[in-house]
Amino acid sequence: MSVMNMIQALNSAHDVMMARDDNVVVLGEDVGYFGGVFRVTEGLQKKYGRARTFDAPISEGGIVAAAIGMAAYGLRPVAEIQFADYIYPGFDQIVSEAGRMRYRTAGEWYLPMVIRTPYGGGIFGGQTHSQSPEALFAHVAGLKTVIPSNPYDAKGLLIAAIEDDDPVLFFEPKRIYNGPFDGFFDRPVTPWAKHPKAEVPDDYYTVPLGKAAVVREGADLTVLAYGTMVHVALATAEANGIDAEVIDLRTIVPVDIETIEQSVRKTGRCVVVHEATRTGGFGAELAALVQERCFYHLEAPVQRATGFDTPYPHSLEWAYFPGPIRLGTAMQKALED
Amino acid sequence: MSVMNMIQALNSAHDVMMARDDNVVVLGEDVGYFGGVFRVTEGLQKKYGRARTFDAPISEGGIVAAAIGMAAYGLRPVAEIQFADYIYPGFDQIVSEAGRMRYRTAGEWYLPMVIRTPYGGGIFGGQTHSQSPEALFAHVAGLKTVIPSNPYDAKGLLIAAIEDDDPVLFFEPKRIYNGPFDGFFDRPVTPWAKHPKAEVPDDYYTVPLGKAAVVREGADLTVLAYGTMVHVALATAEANGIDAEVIDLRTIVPVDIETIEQSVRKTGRCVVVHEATRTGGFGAELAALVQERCFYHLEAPVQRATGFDTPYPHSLEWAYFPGPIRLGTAMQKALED
Amino acid sequence: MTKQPERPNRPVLSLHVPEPSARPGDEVDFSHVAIPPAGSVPRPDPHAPAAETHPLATTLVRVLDDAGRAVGPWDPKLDADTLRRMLRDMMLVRVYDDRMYRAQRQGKTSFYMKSTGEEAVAVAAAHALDRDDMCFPTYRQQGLLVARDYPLVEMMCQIYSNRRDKLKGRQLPVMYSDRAHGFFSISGNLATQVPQAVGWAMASAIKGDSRIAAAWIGDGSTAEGDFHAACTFAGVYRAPAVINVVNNQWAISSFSGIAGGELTTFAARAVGYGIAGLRVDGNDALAVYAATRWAADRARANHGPTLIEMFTYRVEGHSTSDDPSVYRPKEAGAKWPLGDPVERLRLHLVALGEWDEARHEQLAAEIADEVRTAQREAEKHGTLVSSTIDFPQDVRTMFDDVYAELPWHLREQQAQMVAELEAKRK
Amino acid sequence: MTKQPERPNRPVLSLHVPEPSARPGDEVDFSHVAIPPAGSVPRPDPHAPAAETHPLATTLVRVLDDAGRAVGPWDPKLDADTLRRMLRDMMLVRVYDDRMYRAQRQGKTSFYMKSTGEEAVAVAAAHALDRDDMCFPTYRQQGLLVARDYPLVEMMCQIYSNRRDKLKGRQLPVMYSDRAHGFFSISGNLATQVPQAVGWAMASAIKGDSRIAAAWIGDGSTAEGDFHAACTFAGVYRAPAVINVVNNQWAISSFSGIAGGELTTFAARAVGYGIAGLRVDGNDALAVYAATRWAADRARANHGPTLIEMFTYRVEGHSTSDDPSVYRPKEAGAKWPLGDPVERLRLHLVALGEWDEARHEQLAAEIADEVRTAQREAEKHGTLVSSTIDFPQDVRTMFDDVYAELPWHLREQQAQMVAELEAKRK
Ligand SMILES: Cc1ncc(C[n+]2csc(CCOP(=O)(O)OP(=O)(O)O)c2C)c(N)n1
Ligand SMILES: Cc1ncc(C[n+]2csc(CCOP(=O)(O)OP(=O)(O)O)c2C)c(N)n1
Ligand SMILES: [Mg+2]
Ligand SMILES: [Mg+2]
Repeated sequence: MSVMNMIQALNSAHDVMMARDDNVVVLGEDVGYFGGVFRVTEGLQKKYGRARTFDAPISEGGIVAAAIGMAAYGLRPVAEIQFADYIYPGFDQIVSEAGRMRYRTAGEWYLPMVIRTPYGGGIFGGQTHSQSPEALFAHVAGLKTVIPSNPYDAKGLLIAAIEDDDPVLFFEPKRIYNGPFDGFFDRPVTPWAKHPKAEVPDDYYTVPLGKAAVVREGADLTVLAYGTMVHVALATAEANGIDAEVIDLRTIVPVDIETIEQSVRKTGRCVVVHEATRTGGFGAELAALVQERCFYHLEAPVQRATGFDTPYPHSLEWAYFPGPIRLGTAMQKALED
Repeated sequence: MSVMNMIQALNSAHDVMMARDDNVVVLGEDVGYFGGVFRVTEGLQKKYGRARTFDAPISEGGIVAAAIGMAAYGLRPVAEIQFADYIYPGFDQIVSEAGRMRYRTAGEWYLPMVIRTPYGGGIFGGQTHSQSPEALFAHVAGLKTVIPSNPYDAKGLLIAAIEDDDPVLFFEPKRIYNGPFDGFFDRPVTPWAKHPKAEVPDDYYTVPLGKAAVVREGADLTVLAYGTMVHVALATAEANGIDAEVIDLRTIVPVDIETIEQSVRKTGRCVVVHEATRTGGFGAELAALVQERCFYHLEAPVQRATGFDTPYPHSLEWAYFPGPIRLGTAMQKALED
Repeated sequence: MTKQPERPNRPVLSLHVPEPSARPGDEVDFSHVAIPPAGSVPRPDPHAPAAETHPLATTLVRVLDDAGRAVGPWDPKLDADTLRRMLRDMMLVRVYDDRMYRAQRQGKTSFYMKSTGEEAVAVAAAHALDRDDMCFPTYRQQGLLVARDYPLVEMMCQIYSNRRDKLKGRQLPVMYSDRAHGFFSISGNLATQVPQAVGWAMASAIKGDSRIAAAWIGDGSTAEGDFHAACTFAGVYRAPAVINVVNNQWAISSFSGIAGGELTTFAARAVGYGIAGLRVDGNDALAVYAATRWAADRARANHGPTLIEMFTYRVEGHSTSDDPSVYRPKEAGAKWPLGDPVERLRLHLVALGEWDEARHEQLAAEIADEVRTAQREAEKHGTLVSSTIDFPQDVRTMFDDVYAELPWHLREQQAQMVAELEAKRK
Repeated sequence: MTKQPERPNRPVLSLHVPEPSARPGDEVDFSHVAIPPAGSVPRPDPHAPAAETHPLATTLVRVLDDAGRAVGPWDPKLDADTLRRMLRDMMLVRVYDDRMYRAQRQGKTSFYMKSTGEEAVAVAAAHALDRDDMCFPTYRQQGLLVARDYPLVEMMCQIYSNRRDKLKGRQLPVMYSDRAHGFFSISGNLATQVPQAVGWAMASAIKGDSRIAAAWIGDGSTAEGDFHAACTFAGVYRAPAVINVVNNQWAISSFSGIAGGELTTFAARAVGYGIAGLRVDGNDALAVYAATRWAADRARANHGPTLIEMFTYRVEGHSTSDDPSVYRPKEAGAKWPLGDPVERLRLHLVALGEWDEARHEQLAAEIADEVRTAQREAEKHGTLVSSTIDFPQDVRTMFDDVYAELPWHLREQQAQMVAELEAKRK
């Protein structure tokens, strides 16, 4: 056991898996000697050699395609896309190729590969260092999409993703790399060290894909969250004295429908929250699922607290970000209606 | 007035606009001398010259980027992507650039451009000639997304899209290029000539973006549809003797929320239908919106009838396609629940 | 649009849009095609620096002369058995193409694509590569499968999407996949396979394996960003890969000028990346063989990738959905000055004294028979028409292989579909 | 993974991963950099076929020699006023960079990127282009704005995302945009601007205009598919465009070998596309000017695009988020053998007798003053810190310009946000 922040936990996941399985290789822009712009791959090249951790040309399409070829060969590549905002040049390879290879070959070729990428706002990164494009991948059959919210899960989920035999999109909420952020941007931030989920085993363990975690039990309302928003949800519930059940989805495809249904059946009210733009976000799918499956338990419409339908603005970040006021309002609405 | 199928109507829209405005130019793979693989641009090169209608290299990214540059210059480019399944190499330019240019320049640059592309299944096109990726664009702020369902609307909407000062994704349901298809694949298909919406004015007119059409009035149930599914919805209502109100959305972003709300408030029941895969499809957004805004009028959960969450299979097309049985079941469910 | 500023001293610009040398109604015109004599092009050492190959990127490696003799330094000096086998494979591909094309016309399947005139590009390459090198083809390299003895019946069952189709009817006809024959799944999305091939080759290098990857891409498709990624990654990491640009001069209705072919050759792209590049007469099976072998040897020696332009001509339409007479003269295919690869190899064997009219006819008859038999066998398992009506594939398989395991939502959707089919049967 | 087959006769492959010549702790090593003497490279006619430029793609166009003399056929023979103006612009850029870098360090904004050592690449190009040619820059061509007299205060207000920022605080600092100064909106997404520039140039040609487009892209970013699209489209349609690859030899922590720079030059990409290509000493303002002018003349004459590699060195870190001493020797920037562009131009003016120590110091003082005054003025309108706290931009503008008109859902969201801010104030 060590106390780790998310970067350290993710680094440890790489390290553990590269030591266990020499088919695990790491590629991406600046991931080699430098160890990645967020230092998630630090030390790996030194330890495992240049042929197993190396810098890639600035071509997200090429990075994903090369990873596909490597996975088809039999390796387990872990590709880093430097920011999720830059994943789109690789979109065709992810959607048309990675997502469909097993299906179109009737299982003859499959692709055990992970695409890791920091996502989300809260760091004054402006339009191109703040986006949350997870919904674009959730719509594509054949892909799994995972989003951790703390160091313990980050390591365990990443190991599970590397061991998974299907392509996994692994979105890392960069705002909470160094400490949980609860959305109160004007208060000091606590480091991970003070959080129980920063206690991370040094060795191998997994957190299973497709399983949500109930991170706060409550009776009045269910909040469905992932990534940074898990912390915002917890803080908002506290701040507003709401007896909310907060569910950290951890995997959005396949989503843990049982845990969701169980909770909403109990509380009868539901709020979904994400940073991504509202229209067509994953919150729409969650709201659709909840009303389809728990309609007669619902006492109020499912509310969505989300990023606005604009590009991510730089200086107006705190007016844009779905923080405690936006989520609190949605929770109140779900309770009052 | 002439009787036109959708191809002719779309061709006529190009013709009318190229004649009216010499800033309108057309580019895309095979659109020039040949007139496009579906012949939508037939005759335009001959009439308006090679500098205004020309073949493009097989680079959807380049096609979109060139169109962006042209639109920034002041032209009104209409770019054809040969099949919607091939739009992904242009995804970054569409999402990161076209969708954000007006915003990131505070209006200094804006992009009057249209990206036309045939989409949808029903033609035994297999995985890469059948997809319906509209939801991926609906999630992106700054883009408009339009989908016609008949020749009259196709021409009027395309003209409106060309005149619009924002980038418009224009998805053409290729299954109904030559005649309306109601989903009964084992019955003979009627040509457009027998359909009232095949009466198309030869000259300029527009169908406004952002306005839905109530194509069938009904009291018991609201069906939200677009593209080919409009015809499937009408046929399914008839076949099942359901007094359904069928709404042809025509534009999915911005969606005509008033028409939707009005109808659902009246009927108290709602089914959404699309060909795209279910999870994270635009149907999720519609279901989320309807339950948010009409919750207390809803007598049953909003049902979704959609493509399955698999890649589009070639020979099993008619088991995959959301036809009258799938939609009929959803309608029954919405009525019974 | 803002008005253009007045700039009286400046010349007026105009857009250049490339046009092919002849359109329907025009005389076929191949006068712009420069054809150096067979045997005239030097052969660098496969271990030479890439730059030594660059003069070869703008000429044409040719081995077979007009009399059917193999001449010059690129002559691979193959034994007669190999030559006869290559001839047989090419002839078989052509017959197979004809039969399947006809099957589509008969409504037995939805789609077909021929490789007429381009048989050497695939067949000779397959013979030059090791049997376990991995091929990343496009839809016009059926010759690879034939040369590697993939059963015809399997190929046809894929074309028919029938009960025996190993791809479970999921893929458009011609989108074969067979791992055991080193034939990577064909994608409908152009160019995607090329950087994948490079990734596969990188993996082979990472693991200290000795197998290499070979990829094929059409002239038109080189415009995709994926082609650039492939060349960049292959060069940077010296990936053991052979990247073949099959320049058949057309991309559906667009001639190669629309992909940049007016400006330079496709092999010249290699110069831009600083990797080895060769331009080869793709209708000359010996030249294709020799160049492929050269590139494979180079890759195996850790000298990295080679880009080979296989210069050929698409004799027929793009696919069953295409009618080329709408955009080029009808006789274009027949008049291609570099001839027919099957005929040229036959002539060579005859010139060697290793072949004659009688043996040729016998082989043709055997092949016709083999294909006919295979077709009969394949059709026993159904064709697309019948598949469509009674869903002979177990439709529940539609949900398999999306993931390794069926998640809850696919399980639910599967049940929903089964219920629908039951409703339909009633 | 399936076990590798036994292949005893085959050599073992290995992956090559490029490494720079020196890492932290190593001696700086630029011995691999070939530097031909100034004036030694011929100058083809701008109307010559592209191929005539290709030998220039692997050498280096240089005008200024070590003594500060302008020599050889590329000497643009500029008058002293222009030279002094270019010197002033470059000096101003450097001072501006220093101030804004410091402002970021002082917490007045979130981010900054310097162009130290690369000032000539932007400034000299701006002087060689017509004032109404359209520039499609990356984030390191602030020199274009300075050379075109864009107000410093405007630039700074963008850096501060303050009340006066014309981009309404929406863009990351340095992502300027100004249509009136022919400066296209900078994108955070690398390489996207290059094919857009080509599209703009095509539009200019379509309309019979005479304006051309110029684009800039980093060495690392050439690996993106967009770069390939740009070169392909530009070549095919002979677009009047100048594509500048600014090879400063680093892409964050990755040296240019990771983008293919070990294999050949970036200018050599032009050979692959069959378009004109030049490789230029980017620290030599006269060479930059001359090459840009040559390419512009060529484009205006409808001869199509030119790819110019501006060979330079990124003297400082990638951005305020970067510490280059982690991945390269600290002294690398100072030891770049092609020197400092400002110093070289200064020396040239002195050599011409058109400049001296006193004037230089006076100019430096004036510039320092101008920048300081502008900064004081800009800060009156706020800095990012203060913006963050009291949202001085009218926050409702957040919803403007997503579309030409506000659709219902954005109107609702706007109202929601206003309500939130009211709640927050309470
Ligand atoms: C990404 C993508 N864009 C467009 C298409 C449609 N398309 C299919 S084949 C083809 C032409 C390809 O030409 P070429 O690469 O020269 O190959 P050839 O058919 O000549 O063998 C096109 C445009 C596609 N399949 N994929
Ligand atoms: C599509 C995309 N991928 C990755 C990044 C992250 N990124 C920003 S700058 C940079 C390095 C660019 O290097 P180069 O093109 O050489 O330009 P330079 O910074 O040297 O001027 C990277 C990888 C990005 N902005 N966009
Ligand atoms: Mg071709
Ligand atoms: Mg650089």
